[in-house]
Amino acid sequence: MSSKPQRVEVVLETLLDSIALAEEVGVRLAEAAGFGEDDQYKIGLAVHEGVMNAFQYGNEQKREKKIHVIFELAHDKMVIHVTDQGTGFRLEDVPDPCKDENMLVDSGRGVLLMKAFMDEFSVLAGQGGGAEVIMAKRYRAPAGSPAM
Amino acid sequence: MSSKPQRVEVVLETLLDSIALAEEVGVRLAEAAGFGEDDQYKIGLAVHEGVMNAFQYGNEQKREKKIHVIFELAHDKMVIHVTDQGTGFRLEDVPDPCKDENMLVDSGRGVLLMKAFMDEFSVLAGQGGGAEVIMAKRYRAPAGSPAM
Amino acid sequence: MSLKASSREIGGVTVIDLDGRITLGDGSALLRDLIHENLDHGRKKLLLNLAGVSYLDSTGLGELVSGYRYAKSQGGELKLLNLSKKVSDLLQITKLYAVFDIHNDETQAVMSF
Amino acid sequence: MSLKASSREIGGVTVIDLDGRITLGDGSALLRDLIHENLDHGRKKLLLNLAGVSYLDSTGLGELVSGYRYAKSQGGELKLLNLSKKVSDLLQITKLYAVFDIHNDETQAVMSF
Ligand SMILES: Nc1ncnc2c1ncn2[C@@H]1O[C@H](COP(=O)(O)OP(=O)(O)O)[C@@H](O)[C@H]1O
Ligand SMILES: Nc1ncnc2c1ncn2[C@@H]1O[C@H](COP(=O)(O)OP(=O)(O)O)[C@@H](O)[C@H]1O
Repeated sequence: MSSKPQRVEVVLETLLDSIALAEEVGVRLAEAAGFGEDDQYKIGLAVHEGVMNAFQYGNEQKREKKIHVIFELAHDKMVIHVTDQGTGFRLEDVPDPCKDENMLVDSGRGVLLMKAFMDEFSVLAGQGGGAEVIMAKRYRAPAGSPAM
Repeated sequence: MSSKPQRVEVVLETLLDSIALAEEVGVRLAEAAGFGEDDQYKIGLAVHEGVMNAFQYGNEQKREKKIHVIFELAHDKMVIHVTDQGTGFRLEDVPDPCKDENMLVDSGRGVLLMKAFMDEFSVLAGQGGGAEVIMAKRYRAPAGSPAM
Repeated sequence: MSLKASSREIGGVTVIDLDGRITLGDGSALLRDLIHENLDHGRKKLLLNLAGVSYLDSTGLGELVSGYRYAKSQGGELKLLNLSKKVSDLLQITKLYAVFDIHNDETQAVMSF
Repeated sequence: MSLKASSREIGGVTVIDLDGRITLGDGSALLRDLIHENLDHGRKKLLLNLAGVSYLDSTGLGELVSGYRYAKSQGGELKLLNLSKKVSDLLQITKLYAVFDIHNDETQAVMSF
Protein backbone atom coordinates (compact mmCIF):
# COMPACT_ATOMS: atom_id res chain seq x y z
CA MET A 1 0.00 0.00 0.00
CA SER A 2 1.53 3.30 -1.05
CA SER A 3 0.40 6.04 1.27
CA LYS A 4 3.19 8.50 0.58
CA PRO A 5 1.94 11.99 -0.03
CA GLN A 6 2.55 12.93 -3.64
CA ARG A 7 2.13 16.61 -3.09
CA VAL A 8 2.18 18.81 -0.02
CA GLU A 9 1.84 22.57 -0.17
CA VAL A 10 2.86 24.82 2.69
CA VAL A 11 2.24 28.54 2.80
CA LEU A 12 4.31 30.41 5.35
CA GLU A 13 4.76 33.94 6.55
CA THR A 14 8.09 35.71 6.15
CA LEU A 15 9.43 34.83 9.59
CA LEU A 16 12.59 33.25 10.92
CA ASP A 17 10.71 30.28 12.33
CA SER A 18 9.28 29.51 8.89
CA ILE A 19 12.74 28.39 7.78
CA ALA A 20 12.98 25.61 10.34
CA LEU A 21 9.34 24.66 9.90
CA ALA A 22 9.68 24.19 6.14
CA GLU A 23 12.89 22.28 6.69
CA GLU A 24 11.20 19.92 9.15
CA VAL A 25 8.34 19.20 6.76
CA GLY A 26 10.91 18.58 4.01
CA VAL A 27 12.87 16.12 6.14
CA ARG A 28 9.66 14.39 7.17
CA LEU A 29 8.59 13.94 3.55
CA ALA A 30 12.06 12.89 2.44
CA GLU A 31 11.88 10.18 5.08
CA ALA A 32 8.43 9.12 3.86
CA ALA A 33 9.85 8.99 0.33
CA GLY A 34 12.45 6.49 1.49
CA PHE A 35 15.54 8.69 1.52
CA GLY A 36 18.26 7.69 4.00
CA GLU A 37 19.35 9.94 6.85
CA ASP A 38 22.15 11.60 4.97
CA ASP A 39 19.89 12.52 2.06
CA GLN A 40 17.18 13.67 4.47
CA TYR A 41 19.69 16.09 5.99
CA LYS A 42 20.77 17.32 2.55
CA ILE A 43 17.20 17.86 1.41
CA GLY A 44 16.44 19.60 4.69
CA LEU A 45 19.40 21.94 4.36
CA ALA A 46 18.47 22.72 0.74
CA VAL A 47 14.93 23.64 1.85
CA HIS A 48 16.44 25.68 4.68
CA GLU A 49 18.64 27.64 2.27
CA GLY A 50 15.85 28.15 -0.24
CA VAL A 51 13.38 29.43 2.34
CA MET A 52 16.06 31.54 4.03
CA ASN A 53 16.71 33.30 0.72
CA ALA A 54 12.98 33.84 0.19
CA PHE A 55 12.88 35.30 3.71
CA GLN A 56 15.92 37.57 3.30
CA TYR A 57 16.19 38.55 -0.34
CA GLY A 58 12.85 37.75 -1.93
CA ASN A 59 10.44 38.96 0.71
CA GLU A 60 12.99 41.19 2.43
CA GLN A 61 11.81 40.10 5.87
CA LYS A 62 8.39 41.63 5.30
CA ARG A 63 6.26 39.45 7.49
CA GLU A 64 3.03 39.78 5.55
CA LYS A 65 4.58 38.45 2.34
CA LYS A 66 4.16 34.74 1.80
CA ILE A 67 6.61 31.97 1.16
CA HIS A 68 5.07 29.14 -0.79
CA VAL A 69 6.71 25.73 -0.56
CA ILE A 70 5.54 22.77 -2.62
CA PHE A 71 6.87 19.27 -2.12
CA GLU A 72 6.17 16.73 -4.84
CA LEU A 73 7.06 13.08 -4.69
CA ALA A 74 7.29 12.23 -8.38
CA HIS A 75 7.93 8.64 -9.50
CA ASP A 76 11.67 9.11 -9.82
CA LYS A 77 12.50 12.11 -7.65
CA MET A 78 11.41 14.49 -4.93
CA VAL A 79 10.79 17.97 -6.32
CA ILE A 80 10.69 21.10 -4.16
CA HIS A 81 9.46 24.53 -5.21
CA VAL A 82 10.13 27.60 -3.06
CA THR A 83 8.34 30.70 -4.31
CA ASP A 84 8.47 34.16 -2.79
CA GLN A 85 6.84 37.53 -3.45
CA GLY A 86 9.99 39.47 -4.26
CA THR A 87 11.30 40.60 -7.61
CA GLY A 88 13.20 37.45 -8.53
CA PHE A 89 16.82 36.90 -9.47
CA ARG A 90 18.86 35.25 -12.17
CA LEU A 91 21.31 32.48 -11.44
CA GLU A 92 23.84 34.04 -13.82
CA ASP A 93 24.01 37.07 -11.55
CA VAL A 94 24.99 35.11 -8.46
CA PRO A 95 28.77 35.35 -7.98
CA ASP A 96 30.61 32.03 -7.67
CA PRO A 97 31.78 31.94 -4.04
CA CYS A 98 34.51 29.45 -4.92
CA LYS A 99 36.36 31.90 -7.14
CA ASP A 100 39.51 33.20 -5.48
CA GLU A 101 38.31 36.78 -5.34
CA ASN A 102 35.04 35.72 -3.64
CA MET A 103 36.48 33.21 -1.18
CA LEU A 104 36.34 35.61 1.71
CA VAL A 105 32.97 37.26 1.19
CA ASP A 106 30.33 36.37 3.74
CA SER A 107 27.63 35.39 1.31
CA GLY A 108 26.91 33.48 -1.88
CA ARG A 109 27.08 29.99 -0.44
CA GLY A 110 23.36 29.22 -0.20
CA VAL A 111 22.88 28.58 -3.89
CA LEU A 112 26.12 26.59 -3.94
CA LEU A 113 24.90 24.29 -1.17
CA MET A 114 21.50 23.77 -2.78
CA LYS A 115 23.22 22.83 -6.04
CA ALA A 116 25.64 20.52 -4.26
CA PHE A 117 23.01 18.74 -2.15
CA MET A 118 20.31 18.34 -4.80
CA ASP A 119 20.50 16.73 -8.24
CA GLU A 120 18.63 19.49 -10.03
CA PHE A 121 18.45 23.19 -9.30
CA SER A 122 16.94 26.06 -11.25
CA VAL A 123 15.42 29.48 -10.70
CA LEU A 124 12.34 30.68 -12.53
CA ALA A 125 10.22 33.80 -12.32
CA GLY A 126 7.26 32.78 -10.15
CA GLN A 127 3.69 33.68 -11.07
CA GLY A 128 3.68 36.83 -8.97
CA GLY A 129 7.07 37.97 -10.23
CA GLY A 130 9.05 36.62 -7.28
CA ALA A 131 11.69 33.95 -7.48
CA GLU A 132 10.66 30.32 -7.85
CA VAL A 133 13.51 28.03 -6.88
CA ILE A 134 12.95 24.49 -8.11
CA MET A 135 15.14 21.69 -6.91
CA ALA A 136 14.95 17.94 -7.13
CA LYS A 137 16.63 14.89 -5.70
CA ARG A 138 16.37 11.50 -7.35
CA TYR A 139 15.53 8.42 -5.34
CA ARG A 140 18.48 6.09 -4.94
CA ALA A 141 17.77 2.64 -6.30
CA PRO A 142 19.03 0.03 -3.81
CA ALA A 143 21.83 -1.94 -5.46
CA GLY A 144 20.47 -4.71 -7.69
CA SER A 145 16.85 -3.58 -7.56
CA PRO A 146 14.88 -1.56 -10.09
CA ALA A 147 14.45 2.13 -9.31
CA MET A 148 11.54 2.77 -6.94
CA MET B 1 11.55 39.60 18.97
CA SER B 2 8.46 37.62 18.12
CA SER B 3 9.16 35.24 15.29
CA LYS B 4 6.23 32.93 15.80
CA PRO B 5 4.38 32.16 12.62
CA GLN B 6 0.96 33.73 12.75
CA ARG B 7 -0.49 31.68 9.98
CA VAL B 8 0.60 28.48 8.30
CA GLU B 9 -1.42 26.81 5.57
CA VAL B 10 -0.91 23.20 4.59
CA VAL B 11 -2.61 21.54 1.63
CA LEU B 12 -2.53 17.75 1.71
CA GLU B 13 -3.72 14.88 -0.41
CA THR B 14 -6.26 12.43 0.93
CA LEU B 15 -3.77 9.88 2.19
CA LEU B 16 -3.17 8.11 5.48
CA ASP B 17 0.22 9.75 5.92
CA SER B 18 -1.34 13.20 5.68
CA ILE B 19 -2.94 12.63 9.10
CA ALA B 20 0.39 12.24 10.89
CA LEU B 21 2.01 14.99 8.86
CA ALA B 22 -0.67 17.56 9.74
CA GLU B 23 -0.50 16.45 13.35
CA GLU B 24 3.28 16.96 13.44
CA VAL B 25 3.01 20.45 12.00
CA GLY B 26 0.29 21.21 14.56
CA VAL B 27 2.44 20.01 17.45
CA ARG B 28 5.40 21.95 16.12
CA LEU B 29 3.39 25.17 15.95
CA ALA B 30 1.76 24.58 19.33
CA GLU B 31 5.26 24.33 20.75
CA ALA B 32 6.29 27.55 18.99
CA ALA B 33 3.20 29.19 20.44
CA GLY B 34 4.39 28.30 23.92
CA PHE B 35 1.98 25.48 24.78
CA GLY B 36 3.31 22.90 27.23
CA GLU B 37 3.79 19.25 26.29
CA ASP B 38 0.39 18.12 27.47
CA ASP B 39 -1.39 20.80 25.43
CA GLN B 40 0.84 20.07 22.43
CA TYR B 41 -0.33 16.46 22.57
CA LYS B 42 -3.96 17.51 22.87
CA ILE B 43 -3.72 19.92 19.95
CA GLY B 44 -1.92 17.24 17.94
CA LEU B 45 -4.59 14.66 18.63
CA ALA B 46 -7.34 17.15 17.74
CA VAL B 47 -5.63 17.85 14.40
CA HIS B 48 -5.23 14.10 13.92
CA GLU B 49 -8.94 13.50 14.48
CA GLY B 50 -9.99 16.40 12.27
CA VAL B 51 -7.79 15.36 9.36
CA MET B 52 -8.72 11.70 9.83
CA ASN B 53 -12.41 12.63 9.44
CA ALA B 54 -11.61 14.71 6.33
CA PHE B 55 -9.74 11.68 4.98
CA GLN B 56 -12.46 9.13 5.78
CA TYR B 57 -15.81 10.87 5.68
CA GLY B 58 -15.26 14.14 3.85
CA ASN B 59 -13.00 13.08 1.01
CA GLU B 60 -13.94 9.40 1.29
CA GLN B 61 -10.32 8.34 0.83
CA LYS B 62 -10.23 9.75 -2.68
CA ARG B 63 -6.59 10.62 -3.01
CA GLU B 64 -6.96 13.46 -5.47
CA LYS B 65 -9.23 15.43 -3.15
CA LYS B 66 -7.46 17.95 -0.97
CA ILE B 67 -7.39 18.47 2.76
CA HIS B 68 -6.71 22.06 3.66
CA VAL B 69 -5.34 22.80 7.13
CA ILE B 70 -4.81 26.33 8.39
CA PHE B 71 -3.06 27.09 11.66
CA GLU B 72 -3.43 30.59 13.07
CA LEU B 73 -1.68 31.91 16.12
CA ALA B 74 -4.05 34.66 17.18
CA HIS B 75 -3.19 36.90 20.10
CA ASP B 76 -5.16 34.88 22.62
CA LYS B 77 -5.49 31.41 21.07
CA MET B 78 -4.34 28.97 18.44
CA VAL B 79 -7.02 28.42 15.80
CA ILE B 80 -7.07 25.43 13.46
CA HIS B 81 -9.23 25.01 10.37
CA VAL B 82 -9.56 21.64 8.65
CA THR B 83 -11.46 21.82 5.37
CA ASP B 84 -12.25 18.94 3.04
CA GLN B 85 -13.91 18.52 -0.35
CA GLY B 86 -16.79 16.33 0.77
CA THR B 87 -20.42 17.25 1.32
CA GLY B 88 -20.14 18.48 4.90
CA PHE B 89 -21.99 17.43 8.04
CA ARG B 90 -23.88 18.97 10.91
CA LEU B 91 -22.80 18.61 14.49
CA GLU B 92 -26.40 18.02 15.56
CA ASP B 93 -26.43 14.84 13.50
CA VAL B 94 -23.46 13.28 15.24
CA PRO B 95 -24.71 10.82 17.86
CA ASP B 96 -23.39 11.33 21.38
CA PRO B 97 -21.12 8.35 21.99
CA CYS B 98 -21.49 8.73 25.74
CA LYS B 99 -25.18 7.94 25.69
CA ASP B 100 -25.91 4.48 27.02
CA GLU B 101 -27.27 3.19 23.74
CA ASN B 102 -24.17 4.35 21.87
CA MET B 103 -21.53 3.26 24.37
CA LEU B 104 -20.60 0.18 22.43
CA VAL B 105 -20.58 1.47 18.87
CA ASP B 106 -17.15 1.67 17.25
CA SER B 107 -17.38 5.25 16.10
CA GLY B 108 -18.42 8.74 17.14
CA ARG B 109 -15.51 9.50 19.44
CA GLY B 110 -13.47 11.75 17.17
CA VAL B 111 -15.68 14.79 17.57
CA LEU B 112 -15.91 14.10 21.30
CA LEU B 113 -12.12 14.12 21.66
CA MET B 114 -11.71 17.30 19.61
CA LYS B 115 -14.30 19.01 21.80
CA ALA B 116 -12.67 17.74 24.98
CA PHE B 117 -9.12 18.68 24.02
CA MET B 118 -9.81 22.09 22.51
CA ASP B 119 -11.57 25.11 24.01
CA GLU B 120 -13.68 25.85 20.96
CA PHE B 121 -15.07 23.56 18.31
CA SER B 122 -17.48 24.18 15.46
CA VAL B 123 -18.33 22.86 12.03
CA LEU B 124 -19.15 25.11 9.09
CA ALA B 125 -19.84 24.49 5.44
CA GLY B 126 -16.52 25.17 3.69
CA GLN B 127 -16.31 27.27 0.53
CA GLY B 128 -16.41 24.24 -1.76
CA GLY B 129 -19.30 22.65 0.11
CA GLY B 130 -17.15 20.33 2.23
CA ALA B 131 -16.88 20.43 6.00
CA GLU B 132 -14.79 23.10 7.66
CA VAL B 133 -13.95 22.11 11.20
CA ILE B 134 -12.73 25.07 13.25
CA MET B 135 -11.18 24.55 16.63
CA ALA B 136 -9.24 26.74 18.99
CA LYS B 137 -7.18 26.47 22.13
CA ARG B 138 -6.47 29.46 24.33
CA TYR B 139 -2.97 30.17 25.55
CA ARG B 140 -2.56 29.53 29.25
CA ALA B 141 -1.45 32.61 31.13
CA PRO B 142 1.34 31.67 33.54
CA ALA B 143 0.09 32.31 37.08
CA GLY B 144 0.47 35.95 38.05
CA SER B 145 1.36 37.23 34.60
CA PRO B 146 -0.86 38.87 32.01
CA ALA B 147 -2.07 36.61 29.19
CA MET B 148 0.53 36.32 26.42
CA MET C 1 6.74 3.86 15.20
CA SER C 2 3.93 1.40 14.68
CA LEU C 3 2.44 -1.21 16.95
CA LYS C 4 4.29 -4.28 18.22
CA ALA C 5 2.43 -7.11 19.88
CA SER C 6 3.37 -10.36 21.58
CA SER C 7 1.22 -12.87 23.44
CA ARG C 8 1.73 -15.00 26.54
CA GLU C 9 -0.44 -17.53 28.38
CA ILE C 10 -0.85 -17.27 32.16
CA GLY C 11 -3.31 -19.47 34.02
CA GLY C 12 -5.60 -19.86 31.02
CA VAL C 13 -5.52 -16.14 30.26
CA THR C 14 -3.95 -14.80 27.06
CA VAL C 15 -2.00 -11.66 27.85
CA ILE C 16 -1.30 -9.52 24.78
CA ASP C 17 1.54 -7.06 25.36
CA LEU C 18 1.16 -4.04 23.10
CA ASP C 19 3.85 -1.52 22.38
CA GLY C 20 3.51 1.60 20.24
CA ARG C 21 0.66 3.51 18.66
CA ILE C 22 -2.86 2.33 17.99
CA THR C 23 -4.19 4.61 15.26
CA LEU C 24 -5.82 4.34 11.88
CA GLY C 25 -3.40 2.52 9.62
CA ASP C 26 -0.81 2.27 12.34
CA GLY C 27 -1.79 -0.53 14.65
CA SER C 28 -5.57 -0.61 14.65
CA ALA C 29 -5.82 -3.35 12.02
CA LEU C 30 -3.18 -5.44 13.77
CA LEU C 31 -5.05 -5.15 17.06
CA ARG C 32 -8.32 -6.26 15.48
CA ASP C 33 -6.67 -9.24 13.79
CA LEU C 34 -5.02 -10.30 17.03
CA ILE C 35 -8.23 -10.16 19.03
CA HIS C 36 -10.20 -12.03 16.40
CA GLU C 37 -7.52 -14.66 15.90
CA ASN C 38 -7.34 -15.45 19.58
CA LEU C 39 -11.09 -15.64 20.04
CA ASP C 40 -11.54 -17.70 16.88
CA HIS C 41 -9.00 -20.20 18.22
CA GLY C 42 -10.91 -20.61 21.44
CA ARG C 43 -8.71 -18.37 23.60
CA LYS C 44 -11.55 -16.54 25.23
CA LYS C 45 -9.86 -14.79 28.16
CA LEU C 46 -7.97 -11.86 26.74
CA LEU C 47 -5.99 -9.32 28.75
CA LEU C 48 -4.59 -6.41 26.76
CA ASN C 49 -1.48 -5.01 28.41
CA LEU C 50 -1.40 -1.39 27.25
CA ALA C 51 1.67 -0.40 29.29
CA GLY C 52 3.64 0.38 26.14
CA VAL C 53 0.83 2.18 24.33
CA SER C 54 1.61 5.86 24.42
CA TYR C 55 -0.81 7.03 21.78
CA LEU C 56 -4.32 6.05 20.84
CA ASP C 57 -6.78 7.81 18.54
CA SER C 58 -10.53 7.42 18.16
CA THR C 59 -9.94 4.54 15.74
CA GLY C 60 -7.88 2.78 18.40
CA LEU C 61 -10.61 3.41 20.98
CA GLY C 62 -13.16 2.05 18.52
CA GLU C 63 -11.03 -1.06 18.06
CA LEU C 64 -10.95 -1.67 21.81
CA VAL C 65 -14.74 -1.37 21.97
CA SER C 66 -15.20 -3.61 18.98
CA GLY C 67 -12.85 -6.20 20.50
CA TYR C 68 -14.78 -6.04 23.75
CA ARG C 69 -18.03 -6.64 21.90
CA TYR C 70 -16.63 -9.48 19.82
CA ALA C 71 -15.25 -11.20 22.93
CA LYS C 72 -18.65 -11.02 24.61
CA SER C 73 -20.34 -12.36 21.49
CA GLN C 74 -18.01 -15.37 21.56
CA GLY C 75 -18.65 -16.03 25.22
CA GLY C 76 -15.27 -14.59 26.16
CA GLU C 77 -13.95 -11.54 27.94
CA LEU C 78 -11.53 -8.76 27.08
CA LYS C 79 -9.94 -6.77 29.90
CA LEU C 80 -7.37 -4.01 30.05
CA LEU C 81 -4.12 -3.83 32.00
CA ASN C 82 -1.68 -1.00 32.80
CA LEU C 83 -3.14 2.13 31.23
CA SER C 84 -0.81 5.07 30.79
CA LYS C 85 -2.07 8.46 31.95
CA LYS C 86 -2.89 9.44 28.37
CA VAL C 87 -4.83 6.28 27.59
CA SER C 88 -6.62 6.43 30.91
CA ASP C 89 -7.67 10.04 30.22
CA LEU C 90 -9.01 9.03 26.80
CA LEU C 91 -11.12 6.29 28.37
CA GLN C 92 -12.43 8.72 30.98
CA ILE C 93 -13.40 11.35 28.42
CA THR C 94 -15.23 8.83 26.28
CA LYS C 95 -16.82 7.21 29.37
CA LEU C 96 -15.34 3.88 28.30
CA TYR C 97 -13.64 3.63 31.66
CA ALA C 98 -16.92 2.38 33.04
CA VAL C 99 -17.34 -0.20 30.29
CA PHE C 100 -14.04 -2.04 30.58
CA ASP C 101 -12.68 -4.07 33.46
CA ILE C 102 -9.38 -2.26 34.03
CA HIS C 103 -6.45 -3.49 36.12
CA ASN C 104 -3.05 -2.26 37.25
CA ASP C 105 -1.75 -5.54 38.62
CA GLU C 106 -1.20 -8.43 36.26
CA THR C 107 -1.66 -11.22 38.78
CA GLN C 108 -4.92 -9.77 40.04
CA ALA C 109 -6.04 -9.15 36.48
CA VAL C 110 -5.40 -12.80 35.57
CA MET C 111 -7.24 -14.02 38.65
CA SER C 112 -10.23 -11.78 37.89
CA PHE C 113 -11.29 -13.88 34.89
CA MET D 1 18.29 23.59 20.31
CA SER D 2 20.28 26.76 19.84
CA LEU D 3 23.99 27.44 20.27
CA LYS D 4 25.85 27.18 23.57
CA ALA D 5 29.34 28.58 23.92
CA SER D 6 32.01 28.63 26.62
CA SER D 7 35.59 29.86 26.52
CA ARG D 8 38.86 28.59 28.01
CA GLU D 9 42.45 29.88 27.92
CA ILE D 10 45.25 27.46 27.09
CA GLY D 11 48.80 28.74 26.56
CA GLY D 12 47.68 32.15 25.40
CA VAL D 13 45.06 30.70 23.06
CA THR D 14 41.35 31.26 23.63
CA VAL D 15 39.47 28.05 22.94
CA ILE D 16 35.77 28.59 22.31
CA ASP D 17 33.75 25.41 22.71
CA LEU D 18 30.59 25.54 20.65
CA ASP D 19 27.63 23.26 21.03
CA GLY D 20 24.48 23.28 18.92
CA ARG D 21 23.37 24.84 15.67
CA ILE D 22 24.90 27.81 13.89
CA THR D 23 22.17 29.14 11.62
CA LEU D 24 20.44 32.39 10.88
CA GLY D 25 18.80 33.53 14.09
CA ASP D 26 19.94 30.45 15.95
CA GLY D 27 23.57 30.90 16.88
CA SER D 28 25.08 33.00 14.12
CA ALA D 29 24.69 36.30 15.99
CA LEU D 30 26.09 34.79 19.20
CA LEU D 31 29.11 33.48 17.31
CA ARG D 32 29.81 36.86 15.77
CA ASP D 33 29.53 38.63 19.12
CA LEU D 34 31.86 36.14 20.76
CA ILE D 35 34.53 36.49 18.10
CA HIS D 36 34.36 40.27 18.11
CA GLU D 37 34.34 40.51 21.90
CA ASN D 38 37.45 38.39 22.23
CA LEU D 39 39.37 40.21 19.53
CA ASP D 40 38.31 43.61 20.84
CA HIS D 41 39.65 42.62 24.26
CA GLY D 42 43.02 41.75 22.82
CA ARG D 43 42.54 37.98 22.78
CA LYS D 44 43.89 37.51 19.30
CA LYS D 45 44.47 33.75 19.12
CA LEU D 46 41.07 32.13 18.71
CA LEU D 47 40.45 28.42 18.32
CA LEU D 48 36.83 27.47 17.60
CA ASN D 49 36.08 23.97 18.85
CA LEU D 50 33.24 22.82 16.60
CA ALA D 51 33.03 19.29 18.05
CA GLY D 52 29.50 19.91 19.28
CA VAL D 53 28.27 21.69 16.18
CA SER D 54 26.06 19.30 14.28
CA TYR D 55 24.38 21.76 11.95
CA LEU D 56 25.59 24.79 10.07
CA ASP D 57 23.90 26.71 7.28
CA SER D 58 25.28 29.22 4.79
CA THR D 59 24.81 31.99 7.35
CA GLY D 60 26.94 30.05 9.81
CA LEU D 61 29.59 29.48 7.16
CA GLY D 62 29.50 33.21 6.36
CA GLU D 63 29.99 33.95 10.05
CA LEU D 64 33.08 31.74 10.18
CA VAL D 65 34.52 33.54 7.16
CA SER D 66 33.70 36.93 8.56
CA GLY D 67 35.29 36.00 11.90
CA TYR D 68 38.39 34.80 10.07
CA ARG D 69 38.61 38.10 8.21
CA TYR D 70 38.04 40.18 11.32
CA ALA D 71 40.73 38.28 13.23
CA LYS D 72 43.22 38.93 10.41
CA SER D 73 42.30 42.59 10.33
CA GLN D 74 43.06 42.83 14.06
CA GLY D 75 46.39 41.11 13.71
CA GLY D 76 44.97 37.92 15.16
CA GLU D 77 44.14 34.45 13.96
CA LEU D 78 41.04 32.25 13.96
CA LYS D 79 41.46 28.50 13.58
CA LEU D 80 39.06 25.57 13.65
CA LEU D 81 39.15 22.42 15.76
CA ASN D 82 37.27 19.10 15.63
CA LEU D 83 34.97 19.32 12.62
CA SER D 84 32.17 16.81 12.45
CA LYS D 85 31.68 14.97 9.17
CA LYS D 86 28.81 17.28 8.21
CA VAL D 87 30.68 20.49 8.94
CA SER D 88 33.79 19.18 7.22
CA ASP D 89 31.73 18.34 4.11
CA LEU D 90 30.26 21.84 4.07
CA LEU D 91 33.73 23.38 4.19
CA GLN D 92 34.87 21.09 1.37
CA ILE D 93 31.92 21.95 -0.86
CA THR D 94 32.42 25.66 -0.37
CA LYS D 95 36.22 25.33 -0.76
CA LEU D 96 36.63 26.95 2.66
CA TYR D 97 38.60 23.93 3.79
CA ALA D 98 41.61 25.45 2.05
CA VAL D 99 41.10 28.84 3.68
CA PHE D 100 41.02 27.80 7.34
CA ASP D 101 43.72 26.22 9.42
CA ILE D 102 41.88 23.12 10.62
CA HIS D 103 42.94 20.78 13.43
CA ASN D 104 41.80 17.54 15.03
CA ASP D 105 44.09 17.64 18.05
CA GLU D 106 43.67 20.40 20.59
CA THR D 107 47.27 20.42 21.87
CA GLN D 108 48.68 20.59 18.37
CA ALA D 109 46.15 23.25 17.46
CA VAL D 110 47.16 25.40 20.44
CA MET D 111 50.85 24.99 19.59
CA SER D 112 50.26 25.96 15.97
CA PHE D 113 49.56 29.61 16.83
N1 LIG E 1 14.72 34.46 -3.37
C1 LIG E 1 15.60 35.38 -3.82
N2 LIG E 1 15.17 36.58 -4.29
C2 LIG E 1 16.04 37.51 -4.74
N3 LIG E 1 17.38 37.31 -4.77
C3 LIG E 1 17.88 36.15 -4.34
C4 LIG E 1 17.02 35.12 -3.83
N4 LIG E 1 17.79 34.07 -3.48
C5 LIG E 1 19.05 34.42 -3.74
N5 LIG E 1 19.13 35.67 -4.26
C6 LIG E 1 20.34 36.37 -4.68
O1 LIG E 1 21.37 35.44 -4.87
C7 LIG E 1 22.49 35.75 -4.06
C8 LIG E 1 23.18 34.49 -3.60
O2 LIG E 1 22.39 33.80 -2.69
P1 LIG E 1 23.03 32.65 -1.82
O3 LIG E 1 23.90 31.81 -2.68
O4 LIG E 1 21.95 31.99 -1.08
O5 LIG E 1 24.04 33.36 -0.82
P2 LIG E 1 23.78 34.31 0.41
O6 LIG E 1 22.40 34.10 0.88
O7 LIG E 1 24.80 33.87 1.40
O8 LIG E 1 24.04 35.67 -0.16
C9 LIG E 1 21.96 36.58 -2.93
O9 LIG E 1 22.94 37.40 -2.40
C10 LIG E 1 20.83 37.36 -3.63
O10 LIG E 1 21.35 38.46 -4.29
N1 LIG F 1 -15.27 15.82 7.55
C1 LIG F 1 -16.46 15.19 7.65
N2 LIG F 1 -17.27 15.11 6.57
C2 LIG F 1 -18.46 14.45 6.66
N3 LIG F 1 -18.91 13.86 7.78
C3 LIG F 1 -18.14 13.89 8.88
C4 LIG F 1 -16.89 14.55 8.86
N4 LIG F 1 -16.35 14.45 10.10
C5 LIG F 1 -17.24 13.76 10.84
N5 LIG F 1 -18.31 13.40 10.12
C6 LIG F 1 -19.50 12.66 10.59
O1 LIG F 1 -19.52 12.73 11.99
C7 LIG F 1 -19.53 11.42 12.56
C8 LIG F 1 -18.79 11.39 13.87
O2 LIG F 1 -17.41 11.56 13.65
P1 LIG F 1 -16.41 11.23 14.80
O3 LIG F 1 -16.92 11.77 16.07
O4 LIG F 1 -15.07 11.65 14.37
O5 LIG F 1 -16.43 9.67 15.00
P2 LIG F 1 -15.95 8.48 14.08
O6 LIG F 1 -14.95 9.03 13.15
O7 LIG F 1 -15.40 7.51 15.03
O8 LIG F 1 -17.21 8.03 13.42
C9 LIG F 1 -18.94 10.53 11.51
O9 LIG F 1 -19.38 9.21 11.65
C10 LIG F 1 -19.44 11.20 10.24
O10 LIG F 1 -20.74 10.79 9.94
